[in-house]
Amino acid sequence: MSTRMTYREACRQAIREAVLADPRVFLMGEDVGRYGGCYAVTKGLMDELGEERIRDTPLSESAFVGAGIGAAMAGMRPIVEVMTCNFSLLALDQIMNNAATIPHMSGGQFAVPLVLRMATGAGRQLAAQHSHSLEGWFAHIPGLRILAPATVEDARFMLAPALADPNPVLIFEHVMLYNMEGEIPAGVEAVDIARAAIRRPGRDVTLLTYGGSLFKTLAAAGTLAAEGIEAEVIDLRVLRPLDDATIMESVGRTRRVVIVDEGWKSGSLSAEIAMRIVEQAFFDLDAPIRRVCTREVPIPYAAHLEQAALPQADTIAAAARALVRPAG
Amino acid sequence: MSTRMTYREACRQAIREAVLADPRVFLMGEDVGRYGGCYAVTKGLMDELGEERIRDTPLSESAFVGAGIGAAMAGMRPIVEVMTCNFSLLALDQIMNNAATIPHMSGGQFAVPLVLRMATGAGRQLAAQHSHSLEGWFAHIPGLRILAPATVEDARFMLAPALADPNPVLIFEHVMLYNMEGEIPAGVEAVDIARAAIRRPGRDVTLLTYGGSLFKTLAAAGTLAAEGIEAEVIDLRVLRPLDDATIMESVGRTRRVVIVDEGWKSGSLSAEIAMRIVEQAFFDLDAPIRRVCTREVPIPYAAHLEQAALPQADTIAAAARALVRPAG
Amino acid sequence: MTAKLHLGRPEGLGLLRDMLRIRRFEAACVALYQEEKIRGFLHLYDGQEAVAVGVMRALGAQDGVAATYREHGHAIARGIAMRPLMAEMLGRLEGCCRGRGGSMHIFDRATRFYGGNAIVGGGLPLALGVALADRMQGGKAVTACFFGEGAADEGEFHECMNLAALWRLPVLFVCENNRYSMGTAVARAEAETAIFRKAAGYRMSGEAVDGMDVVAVAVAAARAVERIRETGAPHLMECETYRFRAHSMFDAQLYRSKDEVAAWRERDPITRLQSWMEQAGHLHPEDLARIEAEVEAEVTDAVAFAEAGTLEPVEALERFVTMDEVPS
Amino acid sequence: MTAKLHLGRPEGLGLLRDMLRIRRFEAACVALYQEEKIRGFLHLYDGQEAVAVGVMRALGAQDGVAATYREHGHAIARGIAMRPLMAEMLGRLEGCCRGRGGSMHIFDRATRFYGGNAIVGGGLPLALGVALADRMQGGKAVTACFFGEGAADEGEFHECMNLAALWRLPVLFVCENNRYSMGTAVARAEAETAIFRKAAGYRMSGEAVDGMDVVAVAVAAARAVERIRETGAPHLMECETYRFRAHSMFDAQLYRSKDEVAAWRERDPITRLQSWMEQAGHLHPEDLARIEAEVEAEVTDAVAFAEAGTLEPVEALERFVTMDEVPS
Ligand SMILES: Cc1ncc(C[n+]2csc(CCOP(=O)(O)OP(=O)(O)O)c2C)c(N)n1
Ligand SMILES: Cc1ncc(C[n+]2csc(CCOP(=O)(O)OP(=O)(O)O)c2C)c(N)n1
Ligand SMILES: [Mg+2]
Ligand SMILES: [Mg+2]
Repeated sequence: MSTRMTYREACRQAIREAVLADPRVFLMGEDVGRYGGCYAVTKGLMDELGEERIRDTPLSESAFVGAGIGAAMAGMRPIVEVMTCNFSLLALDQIMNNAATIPHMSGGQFAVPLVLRMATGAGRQLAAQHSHSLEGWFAHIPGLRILAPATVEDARFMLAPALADPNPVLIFEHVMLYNMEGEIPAGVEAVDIARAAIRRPGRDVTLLTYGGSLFKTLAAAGTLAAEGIEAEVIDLRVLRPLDDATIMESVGRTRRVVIVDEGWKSGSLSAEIAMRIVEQAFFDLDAPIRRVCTREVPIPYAAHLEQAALPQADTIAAAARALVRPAG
Repeated sequence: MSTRMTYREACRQAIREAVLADPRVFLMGEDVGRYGGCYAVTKGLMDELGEERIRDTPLSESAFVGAGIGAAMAGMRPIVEVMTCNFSLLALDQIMNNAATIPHMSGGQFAVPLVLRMATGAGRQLAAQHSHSLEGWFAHIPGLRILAPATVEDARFMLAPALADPNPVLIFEHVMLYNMEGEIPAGVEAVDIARAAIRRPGRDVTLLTYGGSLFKTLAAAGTLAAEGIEAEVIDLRVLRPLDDATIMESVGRTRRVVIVDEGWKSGSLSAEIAMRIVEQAFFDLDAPIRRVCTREVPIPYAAHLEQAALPQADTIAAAARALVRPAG
Repeated sequence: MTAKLHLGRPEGLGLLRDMLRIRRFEAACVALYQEEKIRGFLHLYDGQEAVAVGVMRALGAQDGVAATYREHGHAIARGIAMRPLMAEMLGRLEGCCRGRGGSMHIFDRATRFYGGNAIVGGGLPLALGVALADRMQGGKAVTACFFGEGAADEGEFHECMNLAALWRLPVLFVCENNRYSMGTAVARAEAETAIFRKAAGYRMSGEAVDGMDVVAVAVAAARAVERIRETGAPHLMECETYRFRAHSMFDAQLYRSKDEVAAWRERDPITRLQSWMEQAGHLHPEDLARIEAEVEAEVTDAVAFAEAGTLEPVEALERFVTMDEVPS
Repeated sequence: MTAKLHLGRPEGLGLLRDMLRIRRFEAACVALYQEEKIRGFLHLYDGQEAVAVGVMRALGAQDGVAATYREHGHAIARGIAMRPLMAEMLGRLEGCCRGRGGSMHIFDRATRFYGGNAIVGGGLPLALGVALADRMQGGKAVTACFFGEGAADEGEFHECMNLAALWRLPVLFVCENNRYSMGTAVARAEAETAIFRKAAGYRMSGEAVDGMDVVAVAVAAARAVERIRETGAPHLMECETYRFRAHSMFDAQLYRSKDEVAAWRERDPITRLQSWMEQAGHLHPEDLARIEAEVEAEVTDAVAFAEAGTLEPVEALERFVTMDEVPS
């Protein structure tokens, strides 16, 4: 029998399970304890697991992220929550200059088995400083693994392999997903954090996406299907290292690609994916690669402006349609 | 008569001129004053211009970059030096969440006419934490203008238009260029900070690059010329907003492109440029776009490893050669 | 109430009116939030009104203000009209930031209001910059910088306190210690819970003030501003206060007891001033009725104005991402 | 010399030897730098030897250490052998980090040496994490965290002091106040120049120690470590010291006078201990000759070892960017 739960509950169960399973695992972050998490993910966990293992931190992003790195180097398996990726900028020095470099720079003497969780994305009218989508940007940094769980299943089962990874893993949870409900099929108890997933098979065009844009892309694929266009929807899931094989295999079949990415267009992950397709599958392409990204603006508060800035099902469908059935 | 000087001296003259020309202009940063700048760019300026206008700061990157933003909002024209881009990570919150968003978010009430200078790049055996090339990564952020002066002329004349720009401008000076000498042709007193520059015309392949890689790319073009391959070398100069027109015009002529970028390959600016070419000039291409980037490693201290990690003239030439004269 | 001050009737009525204006404005915001006309985060100032009102009394038109995401109170007390404020809350083009900023990002050039800021601590460096600019431009302006006690955990607080003291920048730091940062009680986040004591570490003067007593705040602020204007040296004023409502509209308040809230409500700054004035014979029943009516009319008018407002055309989305000129 | 301590002959000889080992090791580094066999930045510890040597005496094998880019002294005093250290300086595969880290990035798992760190302040959060891990794993270890007085300007210092005090983490903070951060004298960077006084802002104990007196440092460190082990609470020890040489190899030292340097040289920790021991009859001329000869032999051997070392094959460049397992 499958289990139904929210994405939030899936995150919560994953953390609880991890802390119970391994005495080296603990969670720390702002308001993860008594408050229960700014998105209520960790509600109840401090009461159950104690203040040592579910640890409230002061507002000191650089210090507690760096402390997580040090603790990981010294034998623990910390899960550090940076409330949202918007605040991770305050910890970027620790992430890039310590977490991502120490294993290599120390000649392999130290690993940094750290998991950093953070909320990402726009859509809740939180305005420019609280609506960044930085996961694709972080994917530039060697040494990190970047995960973007889009389904309840991934939210539930990505944490365990992330903790088992000897390297720093950043998990970006899209704010619009926490309330979403989904099924976890019976028997599923693990997910692969190395591979992309085909969420809908198709033959006419490949739609590549991840995170909060997955459901918009699936909606677009539904619209296209009604028009007789069979779009294949790939959920990248792991943004670094990218699963090139799954991408190229699909492109080889459909010969057309639209990339959907909630990052600001210029320099977004979509560009890297396109470049890889050009490098690895140029002669497979029947048409230019298209992308649907966030407009290059600080995300505005007003709902109509915010929605206009973000990728939407109709703009995704239009981009795919134009590729498959070019005008003229 | 042309003038000969080093890149360092060009930077120095530009700052001196700017401070003398406008009472709203001042420079602040770590060790810019009494020490004379960590790369000796500002030597003597504090004695000449006074401590108010050439202002030493404590080691507080976030505070003094943010203070520069506030001062710019309140009528000044600050030049803030962040010693190297490696330390700019500590100020990223101020740069992304304040400098880049306030004009838009305030509905156009406030501009942030700030210039942020920083050294960038590898090649001096400074190891992983001191060898980042982050200019392409910063180019992801809407609201910023990103400049990469590669020539003595650009080092000399980009500062004035950057200060005249009502928006935050980041100037990345490559550490390997400070000692370089160059000519400033007689009569040249300004440069255009909106346009890329063709540094060597050619017809067979376009080599796109910027900053510290320009001279390696020119060297590669020289090698190729000896083999009968005429490479066009474009110095992007402005990394945000990119000068698409100059790029597409060249690609339209040569139909082949190699992008050279000292950023880590995945998610580097090279990917964005390639995507734009795919979007705007796909059918002009006779061959896949190639890129020569920094390997995806924290830059090692040992010289041979560091050099192996970076783009080099021979790897650039090989990439171009493979495009123009594919094997088989 | 502070015995020292002989509060006259007109001054008292003014303070009372301003606190009521904030309280009633926010009550209207709550109603509009429940109607889903205001969205995003909404952080109420309910309980803290004495701080903004008391401090703003000490400032003149030439002075600057930097605030947080809890800045409705600061904005109103600073003299921003309710109409553009409420229109901003509703995301209307007629809002002070064209509806782009919303509750957390009020900016107003006319009153030198350098913004709400949704990044904890993010406004402190801006305040320094404004103060520096003012001093370099030869004025005697003081910048008031508001922040919560949670912001005092952030590294930026430390950097800014040091820089302001070192450079003798005319900044009045106003720490609103409302005992909690989200759900984290001050003693669970700070090793030293008396924030004003931290000033000594920077050789800055610091003092604690009863932030529930508007007269005490006004007296302390007036004295501090006068001293800053005279000496140029900054000052830290900690206002002991309390927020009566949830942190934001998504907060179950699991971290504090109803009794605690009730006890603080006994010290409500509005009823306190009211009863003190009544006792002193400065407040007649008809005064209160008149003020309440006027305030209600003002709020009603602002809501009507906002509701009748228009939406910024989607075509203008990218306007002001970069500015064409520096506004003046 | 501290009168209180009755320094025995063996202890004294040990301290003297360790300081000499650092001094001579670094002298060899300078020579190798001039021969261009060592490159990059090289920050000498010359003058500060008493600090590392005195503090390390107080630590046991179970304790941890985090240091800065000026960490040759800490590494040697901690017991890392000169051979892999010198090989690291020369970028050799036989170096402790395979030649990847160089002078600024010494790591040594065996002695729990959590690294040199080239980002000012970057090591402080790591030290917290190590201390937290040790405590959670049930040990009684103490982590010594070394940093310069310039690092005390950075926000991370503040965040880490607070977090360590709040959580009672067993960290010995050792601030080496050598009066300058690069060319900036402490009074030009800090409003409060007595760093140990900053501890009070976190209810942490703090003390100043004569950092040119190895016995004073050793005594204070032993007392502090004992107390930390007992109570778990952290401690800040400020060591007043001086660097005799330039900040790094690129520094014209325009910011200080020859007289000032000469005056501090009078307090050279090595000659001071030497003459004190001579006076006390603990050091015979033949002792010194023997120690000098032994140290010289050790250094010569290390240089020969390093020069005979090999280079990591370029093919291994990407090894350890991500780890295959967590070393143990
Ligand atoms: C850098 C940063 N970290 C975390 C947050 C999330 N957050 C928003 S308000 C807040 C509490 C701040 O408390 P305090 O400074 O005391 O201000 P108060 O809300 O009590 O007015 C937190 C943690 C944020 N906005 N910015
Ligand atoms: C975050 C950061 N900013 C700037 C620098 C450049 N820098 C290297 S050492 C140094 C001076 C640090 O002074 P201090 O902490 O007193 O240590 P000392 O060098 O005196 O041992 C500076 C500014 C850096 N490495 N990291
Ligand atoms: Mg608070
Ligand atoms: Mg120093």
